[in-house]
Amino acid sequence: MDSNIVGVWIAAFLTLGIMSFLYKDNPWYKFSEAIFVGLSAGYWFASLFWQSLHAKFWTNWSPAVQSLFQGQFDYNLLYTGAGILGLMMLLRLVPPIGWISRWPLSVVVGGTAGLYLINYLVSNAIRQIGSTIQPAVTFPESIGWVQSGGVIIGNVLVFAVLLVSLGFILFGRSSTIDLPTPTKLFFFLIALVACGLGTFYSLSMPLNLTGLIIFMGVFCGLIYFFFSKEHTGFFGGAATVGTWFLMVTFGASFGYTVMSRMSLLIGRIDFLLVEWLKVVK
Amino acid sequence: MWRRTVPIMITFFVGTVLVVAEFIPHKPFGNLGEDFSLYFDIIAVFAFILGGGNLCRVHFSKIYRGKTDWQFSIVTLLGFFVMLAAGLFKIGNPMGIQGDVTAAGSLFADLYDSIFTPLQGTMYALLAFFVASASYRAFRAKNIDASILLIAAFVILLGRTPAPSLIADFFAGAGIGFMATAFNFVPTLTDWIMDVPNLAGQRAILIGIALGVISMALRLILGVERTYLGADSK
Amino acid sequence: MCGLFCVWKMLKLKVAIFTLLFLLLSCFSAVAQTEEEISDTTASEEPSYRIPKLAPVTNLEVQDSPDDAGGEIELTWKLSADDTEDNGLVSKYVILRSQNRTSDFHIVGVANHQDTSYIDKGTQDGTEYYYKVVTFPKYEGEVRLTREEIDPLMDEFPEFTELGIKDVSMLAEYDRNLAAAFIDEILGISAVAGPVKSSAQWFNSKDLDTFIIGLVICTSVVIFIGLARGGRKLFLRRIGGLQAIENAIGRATEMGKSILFIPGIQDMDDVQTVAGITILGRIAKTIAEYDTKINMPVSRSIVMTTARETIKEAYLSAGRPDAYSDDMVHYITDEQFGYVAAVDGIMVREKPATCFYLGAFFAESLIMAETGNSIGAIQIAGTAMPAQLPFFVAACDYTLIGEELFAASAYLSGEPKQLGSLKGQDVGKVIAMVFIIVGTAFATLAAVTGSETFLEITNMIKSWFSA
Amino acid sequence: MNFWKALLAIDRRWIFLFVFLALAVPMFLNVDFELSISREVQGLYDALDKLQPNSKVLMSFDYDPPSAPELQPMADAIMKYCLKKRLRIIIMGLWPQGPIQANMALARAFADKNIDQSEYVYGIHYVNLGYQAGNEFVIQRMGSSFYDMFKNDYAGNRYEELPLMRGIKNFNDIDFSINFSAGYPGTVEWVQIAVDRFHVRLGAGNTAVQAPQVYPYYNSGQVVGLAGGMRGAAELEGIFAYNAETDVVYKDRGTKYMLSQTIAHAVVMFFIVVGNIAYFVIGRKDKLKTSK
Repeated sequence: MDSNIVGVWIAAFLTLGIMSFLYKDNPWYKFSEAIFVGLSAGYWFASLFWQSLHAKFWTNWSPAVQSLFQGQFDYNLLYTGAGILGLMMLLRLVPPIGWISRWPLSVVVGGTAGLYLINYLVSNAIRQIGSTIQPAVTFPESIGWVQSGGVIIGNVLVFAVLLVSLGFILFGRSSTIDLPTPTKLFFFLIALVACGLGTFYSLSMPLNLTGLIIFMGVFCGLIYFFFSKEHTGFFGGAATVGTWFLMVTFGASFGYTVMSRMSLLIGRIDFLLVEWLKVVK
Repeated sequence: MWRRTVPIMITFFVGTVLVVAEFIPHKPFGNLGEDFSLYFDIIAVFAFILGGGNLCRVHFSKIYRGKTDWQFSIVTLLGFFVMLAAGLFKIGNPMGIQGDVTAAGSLFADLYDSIFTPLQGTMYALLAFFVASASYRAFRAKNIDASILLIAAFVILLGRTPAPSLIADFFAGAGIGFMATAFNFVPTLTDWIMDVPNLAGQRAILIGIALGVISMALRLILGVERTYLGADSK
Repeated sequence: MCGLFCVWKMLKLKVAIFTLLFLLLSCFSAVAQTEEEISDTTASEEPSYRIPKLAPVTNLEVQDSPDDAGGEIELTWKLSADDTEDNGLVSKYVILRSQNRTSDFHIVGVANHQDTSYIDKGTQDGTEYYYKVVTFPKYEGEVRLTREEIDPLMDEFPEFTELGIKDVSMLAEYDRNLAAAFIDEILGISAVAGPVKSSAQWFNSKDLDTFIIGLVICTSVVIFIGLARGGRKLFLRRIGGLQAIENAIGRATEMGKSILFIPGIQDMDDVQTVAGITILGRIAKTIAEYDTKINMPVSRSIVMTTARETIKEAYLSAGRPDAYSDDMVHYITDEQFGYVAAVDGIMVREKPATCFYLGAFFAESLIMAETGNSIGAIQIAGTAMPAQLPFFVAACDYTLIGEELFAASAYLSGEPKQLGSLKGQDVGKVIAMVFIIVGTAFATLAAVTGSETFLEITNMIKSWFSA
Repeated sequence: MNFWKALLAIDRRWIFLFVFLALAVPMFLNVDFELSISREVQGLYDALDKLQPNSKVLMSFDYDPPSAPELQPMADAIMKYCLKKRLRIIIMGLWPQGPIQANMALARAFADKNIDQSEYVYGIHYVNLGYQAGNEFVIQRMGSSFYDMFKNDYAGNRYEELPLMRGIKNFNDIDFSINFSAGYPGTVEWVQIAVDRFHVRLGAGNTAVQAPQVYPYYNSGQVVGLAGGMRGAAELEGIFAYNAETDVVYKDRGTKYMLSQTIAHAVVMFFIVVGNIAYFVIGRKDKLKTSK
């Protein structure tokens, strides 16, 4: 029990030490930082030693070596390779042959490159392309009031985004589309009427345009990342729309995160008030 | 040759084999990815001796030369060696040297719980403050991009709390129906932003990243990119 | 005309026959029902529970799992007639396996009701196996056995660990000889299927689509690298953040302050760290030329050694090997937040003029970027961690977003081969866009017109991208 | 210096102070909320609700204490529900601290008066397999054999001595799996390997940071249900407590913390609004100046 109380006081002392950094750098923080760095380095090494070197290397490798002496080949003997590579890494401490450490490094980098190539191809590229392929427009048979309200708002937003994007592409500062202004206006008017009709239609009939906007976002976003072409003309307009989508993404993710960041601090304040000071039940 | 060509050949060989292995279920290719990860973990433990050695060297020299704040270097080294000893020798472990290194009751676990955890948690919790100061500074309607960032963030911030329904109730009570309806839509709008434009943006980023990774990986495998190998001469 | 009449007549005859059959069947079922009722009443008098016998599964087929590393056999079947979507009588299917056709069947697994397939992942390659599937009923009675009673039973019949307390209770109520329940045909037992052997394959044919798509993208990258190497001039636009890198280094030089470089908190087995290190190689060269100080705290030992090599090389090629020192790169700790605590300390004490964050970042991104901001440093970030991008965008002066991080080192190198790979990347983007456009177009057409053909085309395209 | 300019250049330490107060002061209060249950959380509930008793549920605790304020309430709510529903629970962790968090959730569940601890036997009704290093490769290996990855459980019992585990070879024997994730390795890896390769049905509890990344997977059906952040936790507590065959609607930590969180949120929003007002006021003044 007593040791527990001591533990809580130590924890509180260090918690406040780190928090004091918010005011300014000070010895209390420096102390907390110093102990954190040292302790955690020790923690990681000890954990790695037991959980990787011992549990994964030694326990597999040493029986394999023993059975080799008895004349049997064990698949685990291949761990010898890992051990050798690890030792090669350490040759860095012997400057004349330090360059040998590049070999294990090449294994690491080569393996990383190979694995990431495949994993990102499958999980990020192929799968994301696949799930983007969906109807731009759907006509849901029936939807509830709130949901349809959401869809209508969504549609109006879609139309608004479409119009603004088009306007930007046609008249924006970076636009270099070479058309006479009346022609541009004509196109814009057509779009305006179409969007108006669409809005009107979506009021009377369920019409789901989420597919369209996802398509637009992915498409314009990809154009933004395009390296081979200057961002001018139609391309520039699309890239700009792409940045807007990225901005929405960043804004949304940021906003979504604020909450969890607050909860981290709630955890610490909870500790200070409930466990340490015991002023709140 | 041994210093430069061989490493490049190794990279090429390992990279290619791992890519190809993905398509071969047959032994020993099927598990090659995992095996690589195991290999890496083991190499990393050996490499730690370099890192840990560097840590000690830096702090010892700080103390030796009496640089500013050398006192704190003592604390760092003390923390490092105490934790290392507690972990490597499993001091106070209820099951002795056979027990799990993190077993409850050991000195290692006690140090972890009373020192490591609060430090880690508090450092992480500082984000609550920084996220507030960052949003105060960054979310200003300076231009179109910043305004979009601001609006999206603000709507999500609002929609993630029960506030909209409370405000809607207030407006409904005050008899301003359309405002009540508007605020009732905020959660729907939040979901819409998360599900539609956010999703689209994420996808564009993900696809872009994938292509970037593929091209980077190929540059590494083919030896076009060899910066990481360092100097040609000694 | 006559032909039509004949058909009409025949149809009529068929209808008549079917009606007759139907009537007959309903009579039978009525009789069957009364019988069941009688048996039910007798059952209630007897202490032992009567397990309802359910229709077995049909069309049981077994085959070696395709595209695997061996050790797997795939079973498929048609649902038992008693297994209906709602209120079905079946609770699960028990899979039995043996090495001979007639006896020695043991439980190898359990599939849920409504499942029509199971993969037995415990087979020995090359051994012949026979399978049957037992339809297992729901138990509506009381669970009389306790865990203490069941445990010895399970020791006796280890296979029953697959079954829950309820199931074993039911079998136990019927007969203490549990294993007999599976042999005595009390339960609906399917026909035996087999023999079948498992084996490993050399190519995963399911991944063929992935293979082809990957091959196309990789080939285009390789082709463009080749073209560029051959001296073809390739146009690439400038990325905003890259000019900023140069300026930021210049600024640090003017102010006589140091540059802080953070390569993320992951090890070299993350390709983002590798990307960060390659950018470091280019930046370090400029730094060496300007004779600015660089400070690089790292959180991984392998990153430390790699970064040292990289910087050393940069100083060499800038012609200033004497200015290099190993102390430029120093290890702190593997621990994420311990590292951040130290980096924050370095920032407020050394006040670097420029901070680079290039690599894989997690929650620490904003802690560092905000501290960096408070000391007035120019900050340039780059990461492919989608979750951290918003924070860097908010707190840093420039951010290389996702793909740009990987492209940056190629850009900065200025080598034609490296730039060529970026072109290849763009080909990948074009491919992605084309498929998205075509796929969306067909999907939309399918949705608007309701046409089956369009739907099929859409599904086909989607299937290529469903690896 | 005028008021608005001072406001724009406000020392960020003032913001820090406000945030701290906003979080700390409501801790002393006690207020109830009513929350609408989102689609994702409902999906998680439905998936668990459909399971037969004795179904095997795999819970992976992939987080550590810093993320506990968000994820622990979720784990608590789901743990209680699963025990009440008499599902078999298999616990594991890809993060070293995960299994310890799991034991906390178990302890809290057994402290509930509706759950009689004597009815549940370790090894039969629930098992804690402990932590296994290796990130996504652990998942990969579990696809062929759980035993390969977990020769012993957290307490050191051998795998084959655990009656619950005797019948479990790999993901085929798992009816549902839930992953509480605070980062890497976490839900993304579970989706990429367990769902995509081994067809596991997966539900996830995520920190608010993780949630946006998991959304695409939810939309493509790779994740059947999802709870994100403190609000997700509060929703989970609400829906699981309400539906768990007891009439008690209990307000637990997740719901209690939400108040603090909401007010801190309001402070952040207040500063954003004030910052923008100040920006515009000054912007206009500057324009007026230049026009003169």
